[in-house]
Amino acid sequence: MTPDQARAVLQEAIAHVVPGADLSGLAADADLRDAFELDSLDFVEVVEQLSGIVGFRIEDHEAESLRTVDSAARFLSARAPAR
Amino acid sequence: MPSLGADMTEGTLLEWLVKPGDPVHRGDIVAVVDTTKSAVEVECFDDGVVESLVVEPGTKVPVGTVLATLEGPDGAPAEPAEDTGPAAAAAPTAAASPPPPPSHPHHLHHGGGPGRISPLARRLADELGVDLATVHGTGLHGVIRAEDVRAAAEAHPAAEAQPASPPAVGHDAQARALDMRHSIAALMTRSNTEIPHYHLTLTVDLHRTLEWIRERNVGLTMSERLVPAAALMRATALAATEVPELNGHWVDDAFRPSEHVDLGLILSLRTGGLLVPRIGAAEGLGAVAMMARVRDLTRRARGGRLRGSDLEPPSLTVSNLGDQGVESVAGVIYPPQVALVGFGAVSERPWAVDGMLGVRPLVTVTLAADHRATDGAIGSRFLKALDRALQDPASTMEQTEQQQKEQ
Amino acid sequence: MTSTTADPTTGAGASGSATADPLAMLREMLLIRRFEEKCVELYSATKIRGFLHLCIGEEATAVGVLGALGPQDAVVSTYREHGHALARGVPPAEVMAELYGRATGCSRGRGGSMHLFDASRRFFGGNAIVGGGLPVAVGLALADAMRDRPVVTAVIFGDGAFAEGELHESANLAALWHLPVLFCCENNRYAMGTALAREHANTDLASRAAGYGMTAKTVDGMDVEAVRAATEEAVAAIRRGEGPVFLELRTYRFRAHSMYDSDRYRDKAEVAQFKENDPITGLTDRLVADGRLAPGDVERLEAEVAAEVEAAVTAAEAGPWEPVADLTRFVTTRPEDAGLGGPVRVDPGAEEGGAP
Amino acid sequence: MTTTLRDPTERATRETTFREALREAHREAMRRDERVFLMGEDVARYGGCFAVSLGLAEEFGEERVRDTPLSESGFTGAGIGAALGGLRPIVEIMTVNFSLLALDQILDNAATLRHMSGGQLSVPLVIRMTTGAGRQLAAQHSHSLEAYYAHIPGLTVISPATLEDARGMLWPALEDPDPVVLFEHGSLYNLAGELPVDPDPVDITSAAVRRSGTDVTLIGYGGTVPRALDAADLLARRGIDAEVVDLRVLRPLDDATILESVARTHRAVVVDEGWRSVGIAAEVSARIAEGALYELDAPVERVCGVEVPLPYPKHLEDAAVPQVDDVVAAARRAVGDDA
Repeated sequence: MTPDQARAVLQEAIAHVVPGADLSGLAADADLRDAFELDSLDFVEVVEQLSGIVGFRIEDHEAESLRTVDSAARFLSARAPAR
Repeated sequence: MPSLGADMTEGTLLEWLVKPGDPVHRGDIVAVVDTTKSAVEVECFDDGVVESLVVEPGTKVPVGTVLATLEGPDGAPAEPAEDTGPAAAAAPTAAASPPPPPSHPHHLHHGGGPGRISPLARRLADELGVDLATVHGTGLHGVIRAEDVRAAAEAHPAAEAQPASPPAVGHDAQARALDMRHSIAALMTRSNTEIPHYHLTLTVDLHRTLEWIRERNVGLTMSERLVPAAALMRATALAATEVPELNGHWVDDAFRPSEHVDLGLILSLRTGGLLVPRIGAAEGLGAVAMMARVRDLTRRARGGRLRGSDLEPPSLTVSNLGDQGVESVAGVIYPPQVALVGFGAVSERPWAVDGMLGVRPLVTVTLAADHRATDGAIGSRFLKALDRALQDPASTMEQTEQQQKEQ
Repeated sequence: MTSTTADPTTGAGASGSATADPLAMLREMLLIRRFEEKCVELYSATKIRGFLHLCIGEEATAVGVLGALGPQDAVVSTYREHGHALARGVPPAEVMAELYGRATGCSRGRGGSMHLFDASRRFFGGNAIVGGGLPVAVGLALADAMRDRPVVTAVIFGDGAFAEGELHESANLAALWHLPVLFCCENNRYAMGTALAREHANTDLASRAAGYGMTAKTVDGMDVEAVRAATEEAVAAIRRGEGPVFLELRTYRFRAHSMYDSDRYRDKAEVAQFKENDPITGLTDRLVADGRLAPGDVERLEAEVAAEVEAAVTAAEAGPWEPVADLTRFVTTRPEDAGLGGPVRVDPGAEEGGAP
Repeated sequence: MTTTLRDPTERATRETTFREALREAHREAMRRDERVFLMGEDVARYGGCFAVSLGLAEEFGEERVRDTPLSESGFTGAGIGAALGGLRPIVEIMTVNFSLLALDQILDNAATLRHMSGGQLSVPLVIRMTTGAGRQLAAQHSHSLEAYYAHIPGLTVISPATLEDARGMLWPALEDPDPVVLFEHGSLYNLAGELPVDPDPVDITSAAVRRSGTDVTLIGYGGTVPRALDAADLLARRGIDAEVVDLRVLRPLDDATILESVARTHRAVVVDEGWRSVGIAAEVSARIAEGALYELDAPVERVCGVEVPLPYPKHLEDAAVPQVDDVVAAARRAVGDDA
């Protein structure tokens, strides 16, 4: 998965929880929880959506890697090399 | 039109999910209704076949209006419609037949009670832009009268600043947000006016609970996975069972304990405002079940698909605002409840353990309680119970066998 | 007080009438008869609705009584009053229009067959409560008596009304106060379908009226000349201040009580027998016999009367309906009851309550 | 010659009673208009069952103050005929219960002749009758049947409750070209007070506010007006400011006065000695619901006669008709005073 693909996947997952959310224009190191006012429930929801899209389980400790656009893209492209 | 909350007086039918001829069963979702608070799914309380849809989508009607009629399952006698609302669940037969002729018709209209509003009060509320759902009735048996509306209008002059209150087109998002703002304003004003609050704070070490969650999550699917909030709510429900003096309602100058712990969960909406749907009989839910309910509720609340039963009055409310990073939440009680539990952020802080300074994940729990109903000693007992539950997650967080049986 | 009985079989009353024109009376009776027969036809054609009580067979009482009254006198009648109204001079076109329910009717169409009124002719209805007109007649006479007016109020009612309390209250009041009331009881032997002997313990109505202390007579109501003569005599006595008079006019209705009935309550033979004593043929025969009626006179009268009835029908057909917007007019004189026509003004100085 | 200047606002008054005021009204009417006469049972030599016409026969003669036989239908109908004949009769019927014997005449003739004749006839008749309980006259002399008459198109129905109206209503009733039924509540005949020697004319078209108030409107007529006023006094001690509306005219009802008052006070208590079902109070309540629903801050209260033929014993009779305490209780319910 390319970083662009990862971004697109992330966008899809977040938009599911926050209708109309738009990742473009968001700083690469911005905290997603702050940017989209995700509480813990929202965040697990995003993780769950993400997991459903990419097709693999994301563990608790891995979810920490999803805090920013950058780290999430890195995590996703690392875990899902091809799509 | 079901009453989707004790203070609801009218609603706008948004959408029918059934059509004439459709068979329906008790518990089916048959329509979506807009209250001033949110879009709510209307459940059917009888089995039968939809005979006719009486109210058109987009129509605002008072609570009690027949929305649709059902034929009995055998197609024979026209049986009650789904206008009977949650009350019908408790007393379906009463809802199904006309009320018996009162022996004293003279007094029939003094039955009063929540939701009764004088015509003048209704008119004034419209003129002054007051949301009647938030007005406390002081007439006989709680009837809302003109002076109650005037008092409410004075209590939140912001509403008065909009004298030409826009027609409450319920499904108009802006109008709804404004309505909701008014509701919250009036309710919180009422709370602070009526309820002598006291606040008690306790900081709790969560390291055992978080450890337990981490381990538990390994065995759970993605969609079952726990967050700390589920454990905090589980602990709250257990504490409320242990200290029932905080679980219930203050009505007519007396505390009425609730049979179950109906846990209200404050959800802030992205469009602004709050919803407080509840998790009924939460004392019977282990952390995993609690999590599933929280997740379902949150999802439906944000999707505008709450049900009538979600909006029945809680017996105790939890605010988990700490999720957003604040350290402590000293809340305002939702009348007629007598307590609210606020959780601050779970954060790693220095903590003395066995004479040594360590770093532990801590949460600050703040109990807001109604001094009319309880004194600080009881509040203190509640916080202690909550703490105990969080220190021994292995034995407290799972459903007991008894609870499993009851499920 | 006295009660005298004329023998119905002997024809004209002994006294005769000084002023009556028998030809005019014959014409009047013919007009009523043909008018009523036309009503049967129009009712069957649904032009006329509601109850319709015809006086075929009873024309002599109408013509005999009303012909003896002056224009200043008052008349209070019953629901079988087409003949009375016509004999009082209410134009046939106005009566017919009333039966049609048209605004050109004598009660603006609001009354119908049972409620014919003509205030200008002091014809006070058209009362369909049996006996209900009797106290009103007493009051009209009381007003005349209190104002010393030489006026007679004739109240016409049937043998059925004699069983009503209002008859007895009114007879007593009129006699007690010595009022100028002429009680004209058209005894046609049936109160609707109940025969006289089945409704009265004592069927001699005149003698019972006499018991109230007034002059009472029985008259052959099938003989118009006898009725006319008896009425003239009674009216004269009343005008002389001798108090009320009661005339029992023995008559018979040839047709049903209302438009149609099964006639189960009387023998066909009885009806046939009374038809032998038809007041119109009776008078015609007498007039022909004594040369007062020339050959061709009857045909001429019939043609005139037929034309008059046809003209009445034509006029009624052409009459306008009262607009529904005027529905509540004439309830009171209050503006809200006066309808579109605006408040009905009443001249406080009017001599009578009637004709505002 | 000296002239004494008098304050023009100062009016000569005299002590009188409801009964005397009615009598004075008859006297004035018969003096003003020779067409006016009174008839009824025992109005002349006896002086009237309730002594309203006492002395009038001596003054005006037995032609114009005319005793009748006990023939309610007969003499009421005669009144109708006399009105048709150009007179202005006043018919007195002893009690409203007896008037039922004349109901045919009142309904089928007096109220109906104008319409049935297409506007040709006018019945300028006044029928007076006594109504109401309070004198232990039991079940055939005590009822309040005003609603029977107020139901009938073609009639005007009036009900004096004050000395002014007892004195003033008869003349405009006689001037009315249509029949007027005037109800005299039996408990009012002895009502005493001051009346101007030269009283002002009154109308027979409007209701009157007898006491102004802001919290609740007490609506009564005839015999219930003094009770409503007494109730208002008691309510004032509780801090409840009651307005009292005297209907005065039961047909046609003066909707405007009723509705305007309710719009001021937002609460209404209708007091009616008549039976609760299908009565005057029911009609007034319905009109408030039709015309002032959105002014109401509480359900309309009715204080009515209990649905029972009136019993003879005092305690039962009292229990059967609205009392001051009943009115107070209803008003307190209306304002939510449950202390």
